[in-house]
Amino acid sequence: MPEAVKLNVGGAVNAALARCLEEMPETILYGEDVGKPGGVFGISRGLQKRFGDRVFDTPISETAMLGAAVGAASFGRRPIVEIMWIDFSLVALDQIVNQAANVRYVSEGRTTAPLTIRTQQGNSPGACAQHSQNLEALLLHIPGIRVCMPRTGQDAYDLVLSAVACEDPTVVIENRTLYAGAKEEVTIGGEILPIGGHRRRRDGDHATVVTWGSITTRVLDAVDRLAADGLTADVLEMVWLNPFDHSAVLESVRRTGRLLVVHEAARTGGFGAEVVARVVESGTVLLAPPRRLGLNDSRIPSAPQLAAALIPQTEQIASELREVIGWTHAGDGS
Amino acid sequence: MPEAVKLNVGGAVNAALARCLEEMPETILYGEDVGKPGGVFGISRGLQKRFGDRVFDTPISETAMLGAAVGAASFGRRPIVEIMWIDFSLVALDQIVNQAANVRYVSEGRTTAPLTIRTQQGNSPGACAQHSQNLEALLLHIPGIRVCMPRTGQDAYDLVLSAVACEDPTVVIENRTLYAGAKEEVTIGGEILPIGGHRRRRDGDHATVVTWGSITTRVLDAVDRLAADGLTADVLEMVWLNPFDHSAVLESVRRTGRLLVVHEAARTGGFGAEVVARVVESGTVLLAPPRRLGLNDSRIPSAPQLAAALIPQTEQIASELREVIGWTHAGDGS
Amino acid sequence: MSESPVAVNDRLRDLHAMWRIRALEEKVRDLRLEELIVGSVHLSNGQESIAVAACSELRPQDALYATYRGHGWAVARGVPPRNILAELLARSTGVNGGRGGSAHFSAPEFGFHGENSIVGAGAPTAVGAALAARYDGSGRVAVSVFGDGAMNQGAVTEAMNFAAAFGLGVIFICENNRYSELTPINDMVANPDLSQRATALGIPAVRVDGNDLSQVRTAMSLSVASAAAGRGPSFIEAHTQRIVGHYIGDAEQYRPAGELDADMIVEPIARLARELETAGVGRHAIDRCEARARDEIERAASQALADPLVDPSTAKEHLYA
Amino acid sequence: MSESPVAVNDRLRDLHAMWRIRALEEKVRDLRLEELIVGSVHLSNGQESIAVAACSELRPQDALYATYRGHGWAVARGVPPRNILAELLARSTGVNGGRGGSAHFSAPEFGFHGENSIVGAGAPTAVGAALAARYDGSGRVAVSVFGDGAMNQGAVTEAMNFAAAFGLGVIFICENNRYSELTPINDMVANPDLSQRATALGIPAVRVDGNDLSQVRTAMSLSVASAAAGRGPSFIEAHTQRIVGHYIGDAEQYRPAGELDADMIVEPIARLARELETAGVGRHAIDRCEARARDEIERAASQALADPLVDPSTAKEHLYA
Ligand SMILES: Cc1ncc(C[n+]2csc(CCOP(=O)(O)OP(=O)(O)O)c2C)c(N)n1
Ligand SMILES: Cc1ncc(C[n+]2csc(CCOP(=O)(O)OP(=O)(O)O)c2C)c(N)n1
Ligand SMILES: [Mg+2]
Ligand SMILES: [Mg+2]
Repeated sequence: MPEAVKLNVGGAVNAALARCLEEMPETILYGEDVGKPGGVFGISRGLQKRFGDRVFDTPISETAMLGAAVGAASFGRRPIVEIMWIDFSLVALDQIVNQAANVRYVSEGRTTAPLTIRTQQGNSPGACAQHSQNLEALLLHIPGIRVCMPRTGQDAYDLVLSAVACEDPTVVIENRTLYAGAKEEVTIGGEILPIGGHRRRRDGDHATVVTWGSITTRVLDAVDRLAADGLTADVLEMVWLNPFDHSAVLESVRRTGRLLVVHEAARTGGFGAEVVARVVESGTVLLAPPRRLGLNDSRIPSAPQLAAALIPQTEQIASELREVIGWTHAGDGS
Repeated sequence: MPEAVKLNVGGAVNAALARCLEEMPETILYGEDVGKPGGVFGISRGLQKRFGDRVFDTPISETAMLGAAVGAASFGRRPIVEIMWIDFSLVALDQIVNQAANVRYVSEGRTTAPLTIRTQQGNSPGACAQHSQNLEALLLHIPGIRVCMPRTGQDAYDLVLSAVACEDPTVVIENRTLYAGAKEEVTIGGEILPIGGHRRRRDGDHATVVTWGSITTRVLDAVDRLAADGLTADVLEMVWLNPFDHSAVLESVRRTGRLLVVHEAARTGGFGAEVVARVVESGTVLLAPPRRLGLNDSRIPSAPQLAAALIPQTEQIASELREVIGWTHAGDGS
Repeated sequence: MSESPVAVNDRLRDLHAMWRIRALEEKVRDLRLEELIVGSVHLSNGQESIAVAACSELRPQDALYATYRGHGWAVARGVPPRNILAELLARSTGVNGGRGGSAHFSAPEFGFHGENSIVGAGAPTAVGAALAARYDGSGRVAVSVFGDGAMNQGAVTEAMNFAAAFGLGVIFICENNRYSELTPINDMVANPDLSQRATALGIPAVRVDGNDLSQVRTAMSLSVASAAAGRGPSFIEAHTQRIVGHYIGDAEQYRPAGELDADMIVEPIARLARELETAGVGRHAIDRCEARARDEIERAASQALADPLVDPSTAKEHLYA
Repeated sequence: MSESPVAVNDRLRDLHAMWRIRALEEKVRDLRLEELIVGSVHLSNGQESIAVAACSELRPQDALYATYRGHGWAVARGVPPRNILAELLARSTGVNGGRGGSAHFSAPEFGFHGENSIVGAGAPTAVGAALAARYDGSGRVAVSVFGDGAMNQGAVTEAMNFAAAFGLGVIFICENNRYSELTPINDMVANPDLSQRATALGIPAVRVDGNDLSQVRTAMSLSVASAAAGRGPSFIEAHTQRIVGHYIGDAEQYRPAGELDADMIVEPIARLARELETAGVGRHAIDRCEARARDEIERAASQALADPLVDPSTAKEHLYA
């Protein structure tokens, strides 16, 4: 039975993992420092004590960890693997792309890989270039892999459960800057939702803002600033990136006629391009050219003020949104 | 002094490598089976004999190969590394993204990595899912890495030289189905071109087709079929993907008002989305919604007829182009 | 005739088992040359003894992971030749309906959990099958097969250490055929004894003559018993030779003069036939092993060729659940 | 007093060299706690002897590659503390103008070719520096430093084999501080003797007490001589202890009771100070090593804090040539 409790995001993930381990006896949970120490972010705290050897530490061997998940999943386990930083997945991407994503298709459905990779990404002040990247676009180009990105405590809880329950290999991309935030009310113990869908965070008339991940908070701040001037926008937080709810985006853009996509990942080749492409391919008539905001195509410097100059900030999002709303197609009769 | 010789694509790459080794004493060339056997595709045939220990075989250790290139490049060598299939780069992507792409930026220019990775990609009949992917979009989302994709013998020759001469880490993505094609006239020994630019393969009025890689051949066939009906299109083959000549695309689309992007890589999250997004962001008024064609978002099956059902074929490209040209914005006054 | 009839029969059975693989591989080569099969195929001619001996020690619940050079392992595991050939011929009766192909097919219902065309990448997956056994009470033993060259791929060390650290029941079989594609392994390592790498990770390791079925069997039977009893992983380096090219069309210029001739004498089918003859077994009985195998494969190929081609309209199926 | 004055002076110099690192690390911790430095920092307190002894055997042309726990190695290599601190403080005088930060800075002009925050990833790069030496006649020796945990990352095995196969002049130094972040290495391997992995690859390997400067020096001097003479790679497993958390804020609950107390006795600064006292060296001379180091670091920190912050308008520079 559903119950409302006060949890921060880290606590919500912990609660979701505990429920998975409790209700799905086939789950196993592992990763570097995940077992005895309870994770470098404390996300799996207490779980090894409670669930014994279904929760364990691993060597620093991401390839072995992920490959083992593929193998164990094909034999009825439901592995939940923590990759501490998404940047580290690059030492083992083969196991995600060439192995996990392939098995079901290539075996004509005889072998499946219902595994979940929990990882986290993004910049935090002072983090180095190798601990700062937003790499969801790499995974979103790989058919066969599901991807979601929770931000709130409730979504963190719900999405982990949906991911683990899902029969496809699924990557849950969290964000370490959110784990230790303020506690919010989170309903736990409710129904496990199917994968997919989005969250409408604001309703508005003048534009549609599509976003995902922790930068959504800045987007909401930016949109709220514009409200003072009577400008309002739909804000769609795409908690599921694969499957991606393109129809929700289309429905909104058809109404507002204007589109801004914001992500923390590098702008060029980011998934924002796909969102824009789908909208314009649909033939939806836009009142202004769509825009994208993302990392200003750079490696990520450690100095916080340098990183801040490259990653979209609230003010920049607000001014970009103002421009999208203020713009009218010159020479466009419509 | 420039000289015209008859070479197939493989021969053209071989000639380019020979010239690099000849004229740039700091180049070294290595990879699995690259030295003594001259490469599994014969691309480096004869080079070890000619250049001695500057050309050598390596263990099956892509991570070590690429890492060694980063280190050697920072000490004045100019490594040219062959990664036999781009699919295999996924066991070592860390060395490309977290190492090679980072060093210059993170060191404030003190350390550089002028290395070249030669690889090849794409499906060929009967190839398995792990030997068929087109992964350029992954690299094109990574700031700090240059990427090009030759198709003709002349481009294969020229681009390898430009890549090796370039001071940035550069990935040359070739295609094994082209290596052993018919010999064409290739001018060798000419000036080494700077990186960047595109090739205009057809001139037309009714649409712009942007494409890259071996599928360009199908695009050209498709466009030529339409010519019978009096429909013509600009075909821009983007031999350089980073830097990408967006302004050439814009200039053409401004004239034709219609855009089709074709690549062999998966459609969703492919670089076609970026091309489309840039065009529409520019405010260019299109007469029809832009379109993209790519792999129909799937893993790649070995059976040739299954693969052919997923990868754009000439007929499909032609009909898509017809639709782009035939379409007019309903309810659009312009 | 010094051997017991039972022993002779067992050895004839082995010879037949090896011939089934050899006949299949030769058929694959023919079909490839006729372009009825397209794309790259990697044959295991000369290495049959390892697959036959190793699989003879496995139980149905055990899970085997091979490489792209895996046709022989599939046959040894009991996958019907017709369905293997159908897979290579892109028929709907193929073990994976043509999606896997020569280099990446699987037949889990026979304990054949797949080829893998990324060198070394199957080792971690096999570790996962053993990891699952820790929880499911199956007593499953996982077998990871790879080549000498794969030892230099980081994934293999990671997998071996992972299995060693947790005492998982994985048997790592390194088929050392002296070459990685076109390059001699001894040029790519400083220490040619690859088994020492396993030892250093705390894994019991042996080197055996892979052409000697009994050596492989002994090593396997100890390894299976040990893994099934929860005593952790083992490593078997089996020396062998591939008596065909790495791929069809391989000019094999890397071979020193005389090497192939020497290999043809020690390769396991020639060797076992010679041993049987020495033991007094009649030529007819020996030849029948080949003939029966060739017959079976011929029939399998005819069936597979008569089977319907896979239907392109199904191309999008099975990507997601 | 049994030691010669020269020997005593050398040891006081070592003590001072270690104190320079310790003082820097303690300053970094203070600045981090004051939030003048932001983000994750990894200190090397307790491990200073390895860096000091190893670097004392290196020549200017040699290339050292460290991990995120690399401040001490940078200091030992001669990188000025002011520029290190400025880097961590995001000042324009930082060795990389703030782009590298605590965990990923480099100062190639001092032979310090960078930290690396991907576990194991620096080893292949170091191999490349040695590979370059094969052609440039520099006699350069490359040094790759990593932790015990990094041994389980495939990149390290690949790098070691690559160096071994080609006889490249790389010295692999494994700082075995018993933990990988919060997890004991001995829980993550079946064979705790990590050096055997190098031996198995054909690399001469030794295990030394990393707290003993002379053991490290001897191993290094042999390794440098061997590499410089073209005799290939070496491996040194140096046992050590980190007497602070993995990161600042690490609650260190993974430590067994009493471990840290024991470590505080054997850690190299306490140990050398004690040895010097036993050898009859006066307390004043010993204390002066610390005082001088702290003075220098205080001055360096003041300077760095007074240096201008990096200019955000330069954020896009240096991505491409
Ligand atoms: C990661 C990766 N790198 C390279 C290749 C190309 N490749 C295919 S087979 C092979 C040689 C493997 O040699 P070995 O492990 O000895 O196995 P064998 O082919 O001799 O059975 C190589 C390099 C690959 N498939 N995957
Ligand atoms: C590929 C990769 N995986 C995981 C991490 C996270 N991580 C950072 S330090 C560390 C522990 C490393 O332990 P060890 O090699 O013993 O070095 P130490 O920190 O003890 O110096 C881990 C797991 C990483 N940075 N890179
Ligand atoms: Mg081999
Ligand atoms: Mg350690």
